[in-house]
Amino acid sequence: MYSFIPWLLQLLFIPAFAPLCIGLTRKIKAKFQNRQGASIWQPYLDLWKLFHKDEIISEDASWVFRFAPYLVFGVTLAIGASLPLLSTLTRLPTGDFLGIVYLIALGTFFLALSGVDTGGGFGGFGGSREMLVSSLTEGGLILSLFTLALIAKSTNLFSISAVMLAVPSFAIIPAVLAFISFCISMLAESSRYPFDNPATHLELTMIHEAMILEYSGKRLALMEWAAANKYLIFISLAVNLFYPAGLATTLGLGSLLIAFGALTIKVAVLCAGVATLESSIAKLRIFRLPDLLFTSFIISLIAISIIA
Amino acid sequence: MGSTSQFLFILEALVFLPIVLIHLTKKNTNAVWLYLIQSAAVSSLLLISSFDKISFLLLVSLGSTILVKIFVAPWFFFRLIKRHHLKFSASTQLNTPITLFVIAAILYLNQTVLSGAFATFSSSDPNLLLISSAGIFISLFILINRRGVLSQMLGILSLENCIVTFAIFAGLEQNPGLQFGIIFDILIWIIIANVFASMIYNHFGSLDVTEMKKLTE
Amino acid sequence: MSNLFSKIFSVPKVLVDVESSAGQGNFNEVGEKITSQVKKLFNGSLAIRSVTAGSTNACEQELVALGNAYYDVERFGVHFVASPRHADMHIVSGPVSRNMREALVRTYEATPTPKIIVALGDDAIDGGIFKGSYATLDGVDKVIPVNYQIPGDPPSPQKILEALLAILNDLQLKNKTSK
Amino acid sequence: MLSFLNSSGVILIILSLFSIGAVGALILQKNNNLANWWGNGFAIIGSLVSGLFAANILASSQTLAYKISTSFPGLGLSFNIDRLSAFFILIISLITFVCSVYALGYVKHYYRKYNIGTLGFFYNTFIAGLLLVVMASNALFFLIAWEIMSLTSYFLVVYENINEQNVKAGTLYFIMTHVGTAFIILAFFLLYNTTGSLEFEAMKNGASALSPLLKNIIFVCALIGFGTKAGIIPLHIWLPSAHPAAPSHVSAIMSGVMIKTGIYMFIRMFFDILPNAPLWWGICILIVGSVSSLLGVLYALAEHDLKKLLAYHSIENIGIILLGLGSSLVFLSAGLKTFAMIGLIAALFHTLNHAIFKALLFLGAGSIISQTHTRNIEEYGGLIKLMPATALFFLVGSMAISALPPLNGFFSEWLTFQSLFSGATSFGTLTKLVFVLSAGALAFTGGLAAACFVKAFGVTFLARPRSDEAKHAKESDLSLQIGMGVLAALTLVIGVSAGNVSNMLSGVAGSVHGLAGSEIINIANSNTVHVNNEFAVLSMPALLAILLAALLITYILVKILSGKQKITVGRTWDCGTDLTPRMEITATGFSRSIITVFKNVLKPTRQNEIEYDDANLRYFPKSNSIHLELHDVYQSFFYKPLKNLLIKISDQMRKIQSGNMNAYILYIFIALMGLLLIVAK
Repeated sequence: MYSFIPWLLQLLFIPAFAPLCIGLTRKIKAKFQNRQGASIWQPYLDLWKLFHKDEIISEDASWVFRFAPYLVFGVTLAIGASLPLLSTLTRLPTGDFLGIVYLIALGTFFLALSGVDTGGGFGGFGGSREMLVSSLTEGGLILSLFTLALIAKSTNLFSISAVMLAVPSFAIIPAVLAFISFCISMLAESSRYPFDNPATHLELTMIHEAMILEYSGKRLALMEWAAANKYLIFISLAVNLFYPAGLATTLGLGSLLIAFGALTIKVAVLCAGVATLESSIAKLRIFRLPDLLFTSFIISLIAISIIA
Repeated sequence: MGSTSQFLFILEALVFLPIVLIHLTKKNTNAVWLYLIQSAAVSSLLLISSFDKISFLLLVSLGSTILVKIFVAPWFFFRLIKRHHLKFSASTQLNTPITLFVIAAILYLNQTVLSGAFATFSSSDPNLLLISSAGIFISLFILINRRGVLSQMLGILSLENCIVTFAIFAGLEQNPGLQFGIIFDILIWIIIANVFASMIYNHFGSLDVTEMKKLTE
Repeated sequence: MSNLFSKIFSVPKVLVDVESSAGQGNFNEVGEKITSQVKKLFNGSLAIRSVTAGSTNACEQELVALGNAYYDVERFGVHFVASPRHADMHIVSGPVSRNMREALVRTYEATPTPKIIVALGDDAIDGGIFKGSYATLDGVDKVIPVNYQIPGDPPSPQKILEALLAILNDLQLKNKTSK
Repeated sequence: MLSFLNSSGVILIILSLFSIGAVGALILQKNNNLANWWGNGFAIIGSLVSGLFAANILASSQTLAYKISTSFPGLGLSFNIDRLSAFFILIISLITFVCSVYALGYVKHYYRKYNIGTLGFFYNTFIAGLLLVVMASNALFFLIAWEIMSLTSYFLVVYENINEQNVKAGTLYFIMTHVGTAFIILAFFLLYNTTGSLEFEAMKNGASALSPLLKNIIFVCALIGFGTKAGIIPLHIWLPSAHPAAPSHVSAIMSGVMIKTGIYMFIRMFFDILPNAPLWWGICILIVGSVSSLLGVLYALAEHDLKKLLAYHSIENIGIILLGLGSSLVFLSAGLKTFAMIGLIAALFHTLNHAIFKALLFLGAGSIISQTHTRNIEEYGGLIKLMPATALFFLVGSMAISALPPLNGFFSEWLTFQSLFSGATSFGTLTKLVFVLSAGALAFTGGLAAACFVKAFGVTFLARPRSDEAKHAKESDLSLQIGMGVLAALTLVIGVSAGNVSNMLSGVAGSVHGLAGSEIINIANSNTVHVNNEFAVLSMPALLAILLAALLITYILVKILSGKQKITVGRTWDCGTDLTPRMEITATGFSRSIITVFKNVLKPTRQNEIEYDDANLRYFPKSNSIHLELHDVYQSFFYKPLKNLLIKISDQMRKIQSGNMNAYILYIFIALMGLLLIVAK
C-alpha cells in the first residue's frame, strides 16, 4: 500500500529542497564575504511573499509571456520526477538522458521567448545570450552523459546510477573527465558564476536575470523557483550519476532514509563547492564563454575515446 | 572487255588529272577549261555505264547533264571572269611544292588505307575505285588550298564529278530520276554561287576568301 | 587561493569595538526587531529598490554601506532588487531633477501594489541644499506620493535602520487599525 | 474498392488527374478564380488518390511492377512501387494535399499580377514529375521524370518575374540542377555499361559485376548528382536563393519534398542497386551530413530574410538525414544489419518529419509575407496579436524543428542520436571518432537550431510591430489556416505515435535490397521504443503525459498559493525612457553574438557608410549606416576559381575559330580522314 511514498518523495524532492539549496549557496558565499548573510530559509520566504503579491504585465506581452512560467516550472517538475534521486527503482519511462537534455532545452526555449516577448531592450539580449550559452553547452552535456551511458551500456539514468554504484575499474578516469565537463555544463545551464552573476543589479551583465526582469508576483515566483529547481536538478544529477554511493537499491523505509541522508550531504558538499568557486573567480567575458564550453566538449570527447 | 576497261582507265585519268592541274594553274580560265574536260569525261563515263539499259528517259537525263556540265557551267564562269576581269586569282594557301607534296601524301594514304576496303565492290576493278576516291580527297583539298572563290566553286563541282565516277565504278545503277535531281541541283547551285560571288566581289572588292576575316569581329 | 580564504577566516569580524564608538547605539537589537517586523508584515522578505533621482550619491553610499559585511542588512530579511517589478519598497534619493521626473513616474507605475515609497535624505524631502533651483522639482512628493521620509544629509546607515524600524512599526499600526 | 486501389490502373488515373488539372488550368487562364480552383482542386484530388494508393501499398506491403513498353530503344515506362517508393509517395501526396488546400486562399494575392493558369499548369506538372521520379524504375524514364521536375520547378521559381532577384535565382538553380543531372547521367551510363540494361531491377542483379574502382566512381557521381538536388554543403548555393523565390506553397513543396527525391535516390542507389558498400562511403556521407547540418544552421542564424532562413534550415535537416543514412551505410558495410536498420529508420523518420514541419514553416512564412509584403524579418514584430492562429502554428513548427520533446522533430533526432551512439560503441578508434564527432555536431545543431528559431519566432511575432506594414497585418483567411492547422496537428500526432510509425518504417527499411536479410524487428511495442537490446528506451506518449501532469500540478499549485492576486496591465519597464520599437532586439542583434563566436567559419564582414552634410569638412555626419554581411566562402574559394578555369579553357578553344573559311574546311577534311582511318582498319 505504501508503494506510492517513494514516488511522492521522488516528485517532491526537487521543488521542496531547491530553494534550500539556493539559500545554502548564498549563505556560504556570504560567509566568504565575511558577512552573516540571509538565513538559508530566506528563498522560501521570498517565494512565499512573491506568491502573495499583485502582478503587473506589460501591454505588449502576449500569451507566450503569460504561459511561459507555467511551462518552465512544469518542465523542471517533470525532469525532477524522472531523476535517480533516492532509489534506482522508481523508474519513469522518460529517464533517458537525451529526453532530459531536450526537456531542459524546451524550458530554455520558452524562457528566452518570454524574455523577447515584452519588447524591452534587456529581455531581448538576455534571450540572445541565454541561447548562445545553452546552444553551446548541449554538445558537452550530451557527450559527458553519453560517456556514462557507454560505461553503463544503457542511456537510462537509473541504470547508469545503478552501475556506477560499483564503478568498474576501467571507467574511473573517463568518469572523472566526464564529471569535469558535466560540471562546466552545469554551471552554464544553471547560469552560475563564470557564466552569469545571479545577484547582479547591472542589467548589461545579466543573462538569466535579464529575461525575468519583466515578471512580477506569482509568475516571478514561478520563474525564480524554476531556476532554483534547475540548479538542484543539475547538482543532484552530478551527484547521483557520478557518486551514487548511498542510493537505495530496495524500497524499504530504512534504505530510503539512508539514501535521503546521503543525498542531502552530497548536495550540500557540491553547493559549498559551487559557492567557493563563485567566491574565488571573476565572471568571464561573454566571448570567453564559448572557449570554456568547447573545452568541456573536448574533455568529454577525450573521455569517450579513452573508454575501450 | 579488255579494251573497255582500258578505255575506262583513260576516262578515269581524264577525270583525275584536271583536279591536280586545277591546283597548279595560275589562271582561272585554265581552271574552267580543266573543269570542262573533266565533266566531258564524266558524261561519257555515264553514257558508257548506262549503255545496256538505255531508255528514253535516261537519254534525256544524260543529255541534260551534258548540257549543264559542259555548256552552262563554264559559260557562267567565263561571264563571271569577264565581268570582274579576275583572270589571275590563282593564290593558294601553300606554295606549289608543298601542295604537290600534300597531294602525294593523300594519294599514299588513300592507297594504303583504302586498298583492302574496295575489294567488296564486285562490279569493276578495285584500283579504278581507288583513283576515284583519291580524286574525291584531292578535290576536297582544292577547297582548302585555293583562296579564290571561283576556284573553290570549281573544287566543289569537281568533287561532285568524282563522287559520280566513284558511284559509277561502284556499280550503283543510274536511274533517270536521280540524274535529273543531281543536275537540277547543280544548275541551281551554280546560279546562286555566281550571284553570291559577284555580291562578295562588290562588298569586299576581291574574291579572295581571306579578306572575309572581318566577319568574325 | 588558499591564502585568500585563510585570511578571510582569520581576520576578526569587528576591528573597532562597537560599544566604544560614541553615539553608535548597538544596531543589532534594531536588526532583530526589523527581522521580526519583516517576518510579520512581508512574510520575512522585504525587497527594496533604490532609485536615484538626481541625488548627489551621498545617500547611495549609505545604502550600499547597509549591504556591506558590517551592517549586513540581508540577515534581517531585507534585500535590494534590480527591477521595480520585483520591489515592495522604493527608497528614492535626490531632489528629483527635471529629466528624472518622467522616469520616476514610470518606476512608480511599474511597481506592483502594495508598494511603499520612502524619501531618503533632505534633498529628497524638500530639495535640501538645492531648494528653489530651476533644475530640480524640490522633493520627491512633488512627483509621486511619498509614504515616509528619512531626514539627514546623508543619514548614517544606523539612522536608516532605525528609520526603517519606525516605518515597519508604523505599517504594523496601520494594518491593525485598518483590520 | 481496396483491391482496385493497388492495381496498376491507379497510377494512370493519378497521372491523368494531374495532367487534366494542368491543361485545364491553362485553358481557363482567362478567369483567375476558376483557374485557381481548377488547378488546385485537381491537385487536391490527385494527391488524395495517390495518398490512398501509397497507404494501401504500405499496408499490404507488396510491390507493384507495371511496364509500358515504348518503341524508343531502351526507354520502357516501367513503374516499380515497392514500400520505399510508396513511403515517399505518401510524403509527397500528404504535403501536396495540404499545400494545395493552402494555395486555394494564398494564390488570391497573385490574381491581377500574374497569370494563374500557368501557375496551375506548372504546379500540377511539377507534382506529377515528383511522383514519376519516385515511381520510375527505368533509368531513362527516371531521367525524363527528373527533368520534368527540374524544369517545372525552374518555371515556378521564376514565376514572380517582376522581381529581378527571382530570375537570377532561377538561372542559378537551372545551371546547378543540370550540373547535377549531368553527374547522374554519368552514373547511370557507367551502370548501364556493365549491367547492360537500363532497368533498375536488372541493374540490381548485374551490379555485383562492377569493378571496385567503377563502383566508387558511380558512388562519387551519385553523391554529387543527387547531392546537388538535396543541397549538401558545397553544392547548396542554389537552394537559399531558389526556394524563397518561388510562391510560398511551392517553396513548401520544394523544400519539404523535392530535396527528398535526392535522399530517395541516395537510398535507392547505395542500398538497393550498389551491393556491399565499402566502409568509406558511410564515413564520407557522415562527414558531409555533419558539415551540412552545422554550417546550414550557422548560415540560417546569420540570415534575416525569413524564407532564406528556412531554406538554410532545409540544408541543416538534410544534413541530419544524411547522418542517419551515413551511419546505417557504415553498419551495412560492417555487416551489422540491425544497427543499419535503426540508422535507416532514423533517416526515413526525419525525412517524414522534416517534410511536415518545413512545409508548415514555409506556409506560415507565406501567410506572413502575403500580409506584410516583405521577406525581411527586421520589419516584422508584434504579429502574434494580429495573426494569432498563424503565430501558434509557426510556434509549433519552430518547436518541432528545434527538436523539442513532445513533437515529432525530437523523436527523429533522438533516433539519429541512438544510431550514432550505437556506431560509437561498435567500431575501432577512427570510425568511433567520426561517429562521436557527428553526435557532437548533431548536439550543437539542435542547440543552434533552437537559438535560430527563438530569433525567428521572437523577432517576427513577439513584442511591438517595427514597421507600419506589420501594424496593418490581418489574420490569413480560412484555407491558409486549415493548411497550417493540419500540419501542426500532424507534428503532435506523429510525435506521440512515434512507436507505431517507426514500426511501419522498419517494414519500409527492410524492403531495401541491402537490408533484405535482416528480420523485421518492430522496435516499438505499445509505443515504447526499445533500441539495440535495451540500450535506450523512450516512450513519447509517457513523455507527453508527464509534461501535461507537471503543467496541471503547477497550475493547481499556483491557484492554491496565490488565488486572489489581481493582475494589472502596465507599460514595459525600460529604465524609465520612452520605449520605441527600435529599442527591441533585432534579428541581426540577436544572432550577432553567435556569429562572432563562429567568426572564422562564417567570416562576417562589416561595412559602414557615413553620409556627411558638409562633404569637404566632414564634421557633421548626416546618416551612418552599417552593413553586416557574411563573406560568401563558396563563391570565392570554389565557384569563382572554377569559373575562371572554365573561361581560360574556353579562351584556348576559341582560337580554332579563326574566321578563315579554308581552315574550317581543313578541319572537315582532317575529321574525314581520321574517320576513314578508324573505320578502314
